[in-house]
Amino acid sequence: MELVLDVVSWGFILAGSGFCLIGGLGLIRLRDMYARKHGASLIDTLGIGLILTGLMVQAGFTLVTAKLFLILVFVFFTSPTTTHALARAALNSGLVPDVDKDSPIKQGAVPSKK
Amino acid sequence: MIVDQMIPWAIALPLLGAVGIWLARNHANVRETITLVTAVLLFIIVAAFFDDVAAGDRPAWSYGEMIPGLSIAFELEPLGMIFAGIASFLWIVTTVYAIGYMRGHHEKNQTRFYVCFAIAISSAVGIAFAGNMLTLFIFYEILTISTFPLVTHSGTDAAKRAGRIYLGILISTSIGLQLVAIIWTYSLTGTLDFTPGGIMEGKVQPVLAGILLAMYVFGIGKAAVMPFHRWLPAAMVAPTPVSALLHAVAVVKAGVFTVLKVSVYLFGIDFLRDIGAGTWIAYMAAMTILLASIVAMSKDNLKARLAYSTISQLSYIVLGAMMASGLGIIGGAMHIVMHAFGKITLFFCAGAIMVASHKTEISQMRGLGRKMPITFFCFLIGSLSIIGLPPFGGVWSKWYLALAAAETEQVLFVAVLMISSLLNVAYLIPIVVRGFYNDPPIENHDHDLPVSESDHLEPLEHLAGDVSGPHQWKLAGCAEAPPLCLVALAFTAMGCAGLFFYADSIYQFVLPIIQGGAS
Amino acid sequence: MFITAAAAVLVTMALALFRSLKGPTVFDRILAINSFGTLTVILISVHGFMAGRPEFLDLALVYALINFIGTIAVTKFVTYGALENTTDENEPGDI
Amino acid sequence: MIEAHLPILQVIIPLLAAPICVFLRHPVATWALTTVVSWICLAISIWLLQQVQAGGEIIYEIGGWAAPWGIEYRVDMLSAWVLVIVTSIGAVVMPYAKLSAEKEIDRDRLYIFYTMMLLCETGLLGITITGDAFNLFVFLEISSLASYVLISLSQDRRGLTAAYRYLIMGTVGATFYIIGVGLMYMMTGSLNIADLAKLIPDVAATRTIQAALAFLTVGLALKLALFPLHFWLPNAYAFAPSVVTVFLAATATKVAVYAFVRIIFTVFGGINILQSLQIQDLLAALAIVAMFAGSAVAIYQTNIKRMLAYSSLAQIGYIILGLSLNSVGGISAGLVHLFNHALMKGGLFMVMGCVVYKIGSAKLDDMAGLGKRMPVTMAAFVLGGLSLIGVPLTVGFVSKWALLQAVLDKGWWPVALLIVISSLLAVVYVWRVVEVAYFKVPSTAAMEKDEAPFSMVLPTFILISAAIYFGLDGTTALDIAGDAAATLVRGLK
Amino acid sequence: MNLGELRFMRRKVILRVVSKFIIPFILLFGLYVQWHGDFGPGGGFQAGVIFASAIILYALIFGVEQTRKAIPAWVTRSGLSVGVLLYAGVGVATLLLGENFLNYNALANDPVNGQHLGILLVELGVGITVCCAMVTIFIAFAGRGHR
Amino acid sequence: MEFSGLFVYWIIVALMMSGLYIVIAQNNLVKKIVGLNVFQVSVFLLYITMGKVTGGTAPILADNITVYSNPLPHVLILTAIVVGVATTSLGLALVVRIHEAYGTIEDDEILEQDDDA
Amino acid sequence: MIVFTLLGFMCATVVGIIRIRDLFSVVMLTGMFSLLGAAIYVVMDAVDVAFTEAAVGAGVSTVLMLGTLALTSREEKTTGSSRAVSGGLIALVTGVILIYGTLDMPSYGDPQSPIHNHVVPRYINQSPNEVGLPNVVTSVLASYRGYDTLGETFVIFTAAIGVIAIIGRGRRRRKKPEDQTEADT
Amino acid sequence: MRVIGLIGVWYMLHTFSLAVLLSGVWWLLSGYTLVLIIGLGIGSVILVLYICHRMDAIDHETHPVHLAAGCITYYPWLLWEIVLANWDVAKAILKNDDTVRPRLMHVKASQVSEVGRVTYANSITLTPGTVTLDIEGADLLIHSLTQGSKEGLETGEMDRRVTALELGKGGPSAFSQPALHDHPEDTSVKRDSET
Ligand code: NA
Ligand code: NA
Repeated sequence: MELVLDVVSWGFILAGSGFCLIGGLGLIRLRDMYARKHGASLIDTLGIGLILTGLMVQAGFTLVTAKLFLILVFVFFTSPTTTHALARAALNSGLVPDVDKDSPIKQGAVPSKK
Repeated sequence: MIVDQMIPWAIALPLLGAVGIWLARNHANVRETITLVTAVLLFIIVAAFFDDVAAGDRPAWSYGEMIPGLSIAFELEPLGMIFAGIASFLWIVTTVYAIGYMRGHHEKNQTRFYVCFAIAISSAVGIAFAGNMLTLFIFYEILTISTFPLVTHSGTDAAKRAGRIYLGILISTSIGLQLVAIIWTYSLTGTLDFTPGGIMEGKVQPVLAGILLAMYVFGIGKAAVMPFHRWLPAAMVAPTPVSALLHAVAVVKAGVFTVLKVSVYLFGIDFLRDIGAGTWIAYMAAMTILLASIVAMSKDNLKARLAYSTISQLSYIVLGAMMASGLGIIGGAMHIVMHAFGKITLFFCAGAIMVASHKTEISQMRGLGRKMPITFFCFLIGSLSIIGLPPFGGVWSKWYLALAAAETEQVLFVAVLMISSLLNVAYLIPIVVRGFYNDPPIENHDHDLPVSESDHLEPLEHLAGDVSGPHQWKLAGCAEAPPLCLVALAFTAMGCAGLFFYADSIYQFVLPIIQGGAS
Repeated sequence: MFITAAAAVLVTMALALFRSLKGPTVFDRILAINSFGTLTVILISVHGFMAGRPEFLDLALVYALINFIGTIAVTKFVTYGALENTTDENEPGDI
Repeated sequence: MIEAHLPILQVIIPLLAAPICVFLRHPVATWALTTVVSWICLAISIWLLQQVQAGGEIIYEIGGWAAPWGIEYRVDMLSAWVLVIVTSIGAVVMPYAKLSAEKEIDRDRLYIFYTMMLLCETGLLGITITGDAFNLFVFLEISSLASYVLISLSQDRRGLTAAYRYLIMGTVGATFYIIGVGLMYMMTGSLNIADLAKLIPDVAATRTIQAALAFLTVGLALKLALFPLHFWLPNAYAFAPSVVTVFLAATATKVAVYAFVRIIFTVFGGINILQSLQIQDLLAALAIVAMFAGSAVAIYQTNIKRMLAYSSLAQIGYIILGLSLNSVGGISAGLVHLFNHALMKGGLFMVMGCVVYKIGSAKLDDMAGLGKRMPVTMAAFVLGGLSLIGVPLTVGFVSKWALLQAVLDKGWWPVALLIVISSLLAVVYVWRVVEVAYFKVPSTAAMEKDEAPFSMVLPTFILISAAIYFGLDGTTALDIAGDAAATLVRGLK
Repeated sequence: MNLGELRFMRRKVILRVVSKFIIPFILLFGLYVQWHGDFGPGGGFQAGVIFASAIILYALIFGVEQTRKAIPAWVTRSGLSVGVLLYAGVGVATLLLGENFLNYNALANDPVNGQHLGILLVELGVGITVCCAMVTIFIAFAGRGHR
Repeated sequence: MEFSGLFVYWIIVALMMSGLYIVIAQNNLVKKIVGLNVFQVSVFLLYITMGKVTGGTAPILADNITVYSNPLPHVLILTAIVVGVATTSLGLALVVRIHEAYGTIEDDEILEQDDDA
Repeated sequence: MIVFTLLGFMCATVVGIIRIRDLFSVVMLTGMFSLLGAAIYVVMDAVDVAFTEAAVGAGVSTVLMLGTLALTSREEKTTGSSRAVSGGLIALVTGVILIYGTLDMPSYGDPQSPIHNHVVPRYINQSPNEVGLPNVVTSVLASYRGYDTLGETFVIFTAAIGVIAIIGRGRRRRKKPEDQTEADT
Repeated sequence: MRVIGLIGVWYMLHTFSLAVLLSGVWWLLSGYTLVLIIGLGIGSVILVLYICHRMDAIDHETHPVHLAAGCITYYPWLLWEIVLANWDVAKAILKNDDTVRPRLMHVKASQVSEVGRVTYANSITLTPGTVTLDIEGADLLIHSLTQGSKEGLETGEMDRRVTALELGKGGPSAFSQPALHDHPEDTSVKRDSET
């Protein structure tokens, strides 16, 4: 039983670590701030989600798990909020998204608010 | 002892007088009466001490311990008595003169003048009675500061500049040299008490003692040894009674008195002689005597000439102290008295000339003697006393100084004294001669007088002179200064003559200190 | 296992740090720092398990909280240049 | 019963009064409370001094935990002495503060002003009385923060920058101090000053302890404004509200000096650190430069508060010079000057407070004719100035005399000469004021007598008279300082 | 609430909804940290800051005036003093009970209980003061107005 | 001498000095306060580093744990952090007022204005 | 290892703080610096400190700095480096003295060092009996050294009152007179 | 009267929901069963409720009790979507070729209430590959990273599900008020912002 739990948590944690790394890579690689946001999303969602889940599996039914759960809930609530706030702020301050040519809304069409 | 308890009162009395003067600031007559009464009372107190001191007593009084081992202490001894006597006596005379002068001259801030004068006298008495060097130093500084408002009395820019020089030199020498010497002395000997025979012997290396002595002598800026003499001519901007105070009553006398006191009671004559430290300072003094006389000759301004004369005369006393012989000390002490009377007479005369005729330059004084015969006659007496001719007091002090030089086999100094007397003749006598024998220039001086109206004439002012017109007291075709001025200067001129006969009393009075030193 | 996770998180942190220093815009930095905060939360949680005392997770919660408030504050600022609300008609609007 | 708790009451009474002031808010009420508290503090400190004189060191274990586990208060001659200095200045300043503060500080911030005064005094008392090196830091910060605020209450915008610079430098100093404490702690495991004094000698040779000493010295030198770490001080004193300047100038740097003495002589006393590391010469050199630089710059100031501030730098030089002599005489000279300078500089700044109250300026040019207009106040200035110069019969003379004797005992006679010459510089800057006040005719015709209010003149004269009284009777202060110095130095031997 | 402010609030929908939801939990978390400082990390100071940060978040989103309506100035100002007075008051109480300042043993018959009570109270004092201080300071900055 | 055991301290010293450098060298008043923060955080690190015991855990007592890190530096630094934030807030408040009074928060520009005055 | 990595991050952050001119970014990096510090505290077992540093250094301080920037200016002006040399020298000298001081320090984590053996054993061994709390930090903070904490509370009290004194009365736009008291926080 | 009564009832309900949630969280955080701690916990919850009441923070937006039931089905679905989106974006980042095709687009939100739209917008943001940049009324401005994420959004599956959640499949749909029901000025404001 313990072994199974260990393997499961291993899996979660490894996968989570992987998503973190890829997200980090996205932060570096992607072309502009709006695109990089999606990389950050990886960390905020599955990165933290999987690792904390792995830890929960380790901790079993204890207070620790409860707190890990609360952290997860908190992050799931706040992360999109901050992401959205940041995006709006960027847009408002006139940072134009670098978009593909077949984008439904073209770069120039975005109303620059400043 | 009752005498002991009187000492602080002697110092406090002028201060109380100052308070009284200030309280009476709106009533000129009351104010000046208070000044006079205080002056007289002070002289009585000081005179009361004379017998005790002459009898060999050394009344003393001290206040607590300011710092462990140091207190404010007073002790009466002959040198101090002489200085205190001079100061308190001449205060009376100067006050009489000042009333005439200040009113005649319509000076402003007269209350401040009398207050500061009283404080200065108090500190002079403090200096005279000081029982240790620190006490002396304190009163020395008070004297400096209290005379500053007097020097800058007129409040003009020139007066302020002069005041700055006055204060700058006196304070910086006193703190920069004298105080350092005091501190050094204390740290070497552990005491600052004035002790017959000195406190240094056996405690201070001769070389060090030489340096210390120099620090004292030059640190006592009031003695005006060159190169720290500039303050004295600068201070001539002050009103004449102030000049009297500076040159005769208190300030310069405090300086040379301190030099004597340091030599006798801190170093001790014998110790000074043994280490021979005074010699080069004596040379400085000799040089000052000659140089100052020469400079005096070149001055056309009467007060400036007198100022340089004072510088020269002061160095007689310093020379007397530095020769480290008993006779030198006696000569110095005596010269304090003699010069005081002589010089005060000269300044009173200069002031009288200024009040009566508004002349300050010697070259303008042709024939003035004919209009002001009394003044010029007294000027002559003062000059003769300063020169050192009989039958005036000045002869004795020079005599003892010359004897001291001879005794210590310093013939050069004898020569210096003689040359300087000739120079005195050269710069003083022509003034009188010019006054009496040359024709007066044709000039009406009435129009350039400041005309100021006075709403009321108080009784004393009649005595002081007619304030609404030229400030002359017309008497038998002459145009003399106000009577109070004349009275004063005549009185001091008589003093010059009288002292010729009292020199021996002074000698006897001072003798114990050198005998004490010899023992 | 925890070490692997910690290492991965540290590497990712390095990447985020790089982005936060490189910019180029202030929003890139905010974004990177926000991610950095999230990564710190993970690191703290993992470290508790590594050290054998996982019960101090309150800390991670605080980090998450501060990360949130800090980012809100900074975005608000960059947009308005003021902490205080502005209600001018021509203000740019929401964040 | 109350006697047993005096040490803590000394600090917590003003400490408790501070939040109560925030509740009261009414300017007069807060002023009254502050004044009463300052008097109580004075009473307690005198009581403590007597207790120490009678029965030696007093130890008070806070929380009932014995040192080094808990924090203790420890009152010996030295700390009792400094407590008396601080509280007596406080007791005189608070009555004075009412009108001066009303004039110079916005009415709705007066309660904050009094709160901060209380906190500042508390902090200074806490520094003085504590026996714990870290607790010292905490109270140092209370007093520092309060003084930043007090300075910033100024109506002159330069007060703001002065407060800011003070804040930066003060914090750097405090941080240096905790670095030093940390290094000592690392090598000994203790924070208690008495305990450290026992433990340090064993590790004295280590480089860590040497570095600790360096940091402590620099940190505290910043706080006490020793040249060349003084640059925050002149503007802070010049542009703060007058009463703040009075209080800070008379107490804050003094307490910083106290802390310095505690660390150098009590903690490091056992290894005679001054000699073994040649800090002595360095300190003496800095002190002498401070003496001259401070006085020389003071001469050129046109703002008299600023002039007095520069003069303080010079006076701090005297104090540090005394301490650097590392002898009973030198230390007691330094300590006695601590007291004397508090009296005279407090009095002088109070005079400036009166002047600002009346003419709204501290500029030299505006002071023309003040000798006539405010004769009593300006008389106080003259007396204080004489004391600053070191004229006999004033406290300034007593401490300079003691210092000179200590210097000459060391055989440093050129230094003695320098001390005297630097006093001459003091003559110059004091004289400039006297001349303008008494001998210059003001441009405006306001020559009628217009004296500052009694409630301001009286405290001014209390301090100035004290400066004269203790100048006439220097023995009392010298004895106490000598005792304190002896206890400090006994640690060395 | 005037029309302009209302519109402003309407526009930051997401923030408004999310923060309104989260703030109660931050407040509760702050109180939790306050009371559990004896057992784990945390205590009065941390609690005060966290509690204050919830209020700061509220102020960031809803503005200073709105915040001051919810938490008036007099509350924070008194809280500042109440906290320190509570702390020092515990010390005074121990003095009056005949022990040294802050010796909590005096607060109960059993020393350990006394310590417990004392620590609980002083931590509360710290929490109150710190929270009020943080809110006060933040609002002083935020209320200073626009550039 | 074990340099490996001291390496941590050296990095911390480097951080401290960077903070100090910012305080002295930077011209902007806010940045100076930033520097102060960096300086202080690094000093806190120094203390906390001292308190670490190899193999120890947080000083919150639990059964079956024997080695704890040193709690005293933690206590001290808790206090120091509070002092730090207090100083920071006061400093920033002053910066705000200075900006209102001078229109700038650059040290040299303020000095210029003061010299002119 | 984690410690060193995090310290490395801190160094990189400091470089950013020194070089970047945009003050918003600088402030955020400062927050990150604090957060990193806090992370190190956790790794070094100082959980209470980490808690506080995270909330204060990374949280409140950052927000206040941002607030200041909002009220002042966001860009640091480019200025000559007149004080860069002196600042560098002072920092260097200080650093050299400190490094010199570290040479005799006990190694990192050494349980034998005096700091762990003089005062602290009593806290760890006796506090359960004397104070009765599991969190030794709380025991020391609130009881053994409770007086420091009282002082600390007064420090923050002083700061708050001070901030009211300095910027308390809001210079706010659109402020109605009757609201003035409110602005006086 | 009836409306007020209804609002009162809803307020009670929201408060109750918050109280329960808070108590639960306290329990999760604390875990201590000491009487003192539990007492303090109750006190804390009451204090928080009071402050929230003063802050006006207890309403249908923050405590959408009416949506509770719908959540049970919606969130697992969303979680799965997130996993898929993560995978998609991760691939894109690793390949770093034309799969990364950032686009901007508008999406219409069909939800009636603000909460509904917020839920929708946040769900979009939470799934990697799409970010809500702006909400203007029912109009969402979206930034998407890859072709997949764009198409995923264009199916409208998420919009439908959120609307369904809002309309309360199994929830008390009758009471799902329009946004800011209790502020009559709201409509004008809304119009204003849309123009
Ligand atoms: Na705690
Ligand atoms: Na997303």
